[in-house]
Amino acid sequence: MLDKNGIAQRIAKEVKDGYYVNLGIGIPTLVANFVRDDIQVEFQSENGVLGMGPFPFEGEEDADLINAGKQTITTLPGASFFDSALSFSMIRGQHVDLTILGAMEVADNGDIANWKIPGKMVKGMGGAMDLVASAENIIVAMMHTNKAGQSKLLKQCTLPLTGVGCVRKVVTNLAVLEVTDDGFLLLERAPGVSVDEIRKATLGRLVVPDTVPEMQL
Amino acid sequence: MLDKNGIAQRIAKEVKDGYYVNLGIGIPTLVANFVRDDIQVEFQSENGVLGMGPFPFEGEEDADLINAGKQTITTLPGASFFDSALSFSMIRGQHVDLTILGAMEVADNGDIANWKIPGKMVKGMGGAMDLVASAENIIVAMMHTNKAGQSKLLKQCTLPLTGVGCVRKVVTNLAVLEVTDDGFLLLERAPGVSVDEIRKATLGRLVVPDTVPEMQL
Amino acid sequence: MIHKEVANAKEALQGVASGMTFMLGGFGLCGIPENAISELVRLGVKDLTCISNNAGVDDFGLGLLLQGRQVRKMVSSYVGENDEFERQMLSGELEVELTPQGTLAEKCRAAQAGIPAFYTPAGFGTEVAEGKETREFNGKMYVMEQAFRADFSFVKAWKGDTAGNLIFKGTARNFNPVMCGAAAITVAEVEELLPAGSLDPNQIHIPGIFVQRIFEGTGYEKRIEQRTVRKRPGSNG
Amino acid sequence: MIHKEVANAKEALQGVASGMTFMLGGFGLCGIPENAISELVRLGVKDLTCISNNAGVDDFGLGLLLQGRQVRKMVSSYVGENDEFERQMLSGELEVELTPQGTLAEKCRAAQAGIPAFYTPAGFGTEVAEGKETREFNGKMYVMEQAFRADFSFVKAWKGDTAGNLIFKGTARNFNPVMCGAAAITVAEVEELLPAGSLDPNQIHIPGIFVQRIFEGTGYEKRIEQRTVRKRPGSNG
Repeated sequence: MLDKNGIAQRIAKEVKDGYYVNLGIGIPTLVANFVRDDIQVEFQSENGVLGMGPFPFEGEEDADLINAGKQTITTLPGASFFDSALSFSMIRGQHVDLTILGAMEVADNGDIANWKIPGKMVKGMGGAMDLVASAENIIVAMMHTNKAGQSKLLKQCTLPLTGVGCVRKVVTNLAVLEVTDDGFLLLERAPGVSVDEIRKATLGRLVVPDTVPEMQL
Repeated sequence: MLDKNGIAQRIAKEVKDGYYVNLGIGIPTLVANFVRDDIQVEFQSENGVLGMGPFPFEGEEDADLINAGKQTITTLPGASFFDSALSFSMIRGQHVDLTILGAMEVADNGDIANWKIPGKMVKGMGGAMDLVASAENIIVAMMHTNKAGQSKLLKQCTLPLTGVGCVRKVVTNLAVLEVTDDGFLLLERAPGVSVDEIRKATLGRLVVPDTVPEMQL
Repeated sequence: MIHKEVANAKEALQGVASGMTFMLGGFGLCGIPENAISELVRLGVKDLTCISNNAGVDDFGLGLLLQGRQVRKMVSSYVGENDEFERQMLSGELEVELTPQGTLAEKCRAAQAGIPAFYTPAGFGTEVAEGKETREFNGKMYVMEQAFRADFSFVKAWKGDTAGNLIFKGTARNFNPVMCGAAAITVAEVEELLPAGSLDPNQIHIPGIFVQRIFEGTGYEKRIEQRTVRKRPGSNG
Repeated sequence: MIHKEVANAKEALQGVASGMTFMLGGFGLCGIPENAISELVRLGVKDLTCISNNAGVDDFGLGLLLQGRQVRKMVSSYVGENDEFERQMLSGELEVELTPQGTLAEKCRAAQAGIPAFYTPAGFGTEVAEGKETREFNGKMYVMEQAFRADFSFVKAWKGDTAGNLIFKGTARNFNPVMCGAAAITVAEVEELLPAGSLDPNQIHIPGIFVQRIFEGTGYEKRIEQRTVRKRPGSNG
């Protein structure tokens, strides 16, 4: 079974040479730490920066330089700043190659819910609805089950949707799954996790091939 | 009766302090020469410059600095350059206060035709359709009649339209006219021109007040 | 050159009244019009509709207007980090219209550009699309969204000139440029106001035609919400 | 940093084929992609659809493609100053779709921005609106226009870096920025190509994400169409 860093590490393998990548808050942010340094990748943050670098050294924080999580950041050579309209031109216009974000629920048809729990305080969708509606390549990073132990991979989302039929891949603490017409196709098991455990933790349709390799991290 | 410079001079009086102005090709271009220098005005050219100045001194022409008529220009302090989308944001978004352009025909309901003569080579509308459809304050600068002596102020345009119901004022070699619900309201006569001459040269509905003052240039 | 300079926030906010709709630039606390917000607090105008990506924190940014119960409605994409906001929203005092961030930006840009409506894929199939027209283009579904209409835009830039031209810095740019010219009156506050002609015409982010009033702000706090740092290599700890 | 530099126009135009749709930046002869046009002439690709505000003059710019009868259709706002163009158009060899200039720019920008369609007042009540949907918003009539789709965009910038970031100069900016990222592949040629990190991130007009290939052009002619000057005060004549 993976921890959050393990999920991030596995997802980092999906980041290919030449990709522009948008990372959501939470586990997705950790992905940047695991991307191979022999490939060329640029990170976009929807508040208006391309070419994000690591956090600044202490004392070098700049209030005018943050990411979408409102964290202070730095930029790398080749970076650029732009306004919110051009930022979402990048996203809506499918110029960003890969979007990695968290979710509360994913349905086996690719629907995603990650912004609202009825009855609880709703903070808003931020850029998530634009991201999921636009990106051609969306990977969800999340725990396979919620804190109550209930599956987050469902036949149908129970929470208000963020986007419909848009998720392509899900990487959880238990498995890597691809969204297909027949439901979640089980591609890989986390180290030490059995197909049966995954089956039990998945409420949506699950397609299990004859052999399901263990993840290589 | 006015010549082209006279028309430009009369129109220059319509340019008020604080106006952003877009000048079309031909007579409108001449207007810049007559604007009072004690008021603040900026000229916009739709190819992407605000704050146009006079033509450059010989030898100082810059191929990267032209107006919409493809003429070499200069800029004044406070000028800015921008792309074609932002340029038409200024126009379509009604940030330009006054548009002055030429016409082949104007109808007494404010319709304008100035881009196409069927059977002749059609060069295109350029930015004229955006300008007339968007501007709240459009003044047409033209001769009252065409080369064949026929009125260009009509009940209805005979040529393909550039815009509908958009012209507010017309300044010709003979008169200043305002477009009203009742047709062309005769505001001023050119020096030495009688109401009768204007009546004869106008095919559209003409409203003649009791007194029609002579233009003050 | 058309002169846009006014003396201060007080002069810049002439005409502001209760019941109006405002756009306010900024993302989180980054690039917010601090001086305009302070003046709105001082004026005590009420019943406001505020279009702003976020709603500030309890004791800074738009949170200051919320504390004085000056806001009737917020149009935002994300409104966390604010207890007073949550209290007013849950009690029904405050109306909240949540809009996807890209749609929010584009609705401002549409107002600036004289585009009354456009289609976006964001929110299709979700409650954001409820009551809105949807439509297929090239096999994909889209939602029709309309341009915002507002009385004032309050934006913050880094440098400006007396002709109203603006240059932004870093990610403090965010929503500020798209709100310029998107309301009837745009008020820009800048950290440094220069004479017209001081800025390179190639490098102006927003031409002065989109700005009605400009002033040099004072006392910028520029608060950081999430101070994240790394250790210097070789440093202690 | 994602490396976008290619050696020259030949390499930059890999994949270009007859029957394709291209966007070409420039207004008149100002800011046109001279190197890309020369390479298109050399390649001899035919049956092209060219989206470009103008069509060059007889012996320069897009006029060179027209001379070789490489163009099947032009989408432009203004096509004067070109005898060969006129001949081909009147003889029916060349199809011409005239589009208002602001609509042309916005249709490019819509493609760049993933907006499939938008409404504009331009052309309402004229033949430009024929066959198009029209609609009222807030008491005014608008025409629905759709985003362009193109295979390649060819743009020209002043400075660029190896990450594909672009800076334009003067009015040579025009349509170039809005065509970046508006086609499947965007090819940028620049007068000066610099290492990534050389340009101020605040001052980049088009981020490299919108550009797939970039190269330093050669032999720019930058022809002036209408050389208009004034006499120096005190000079002879």
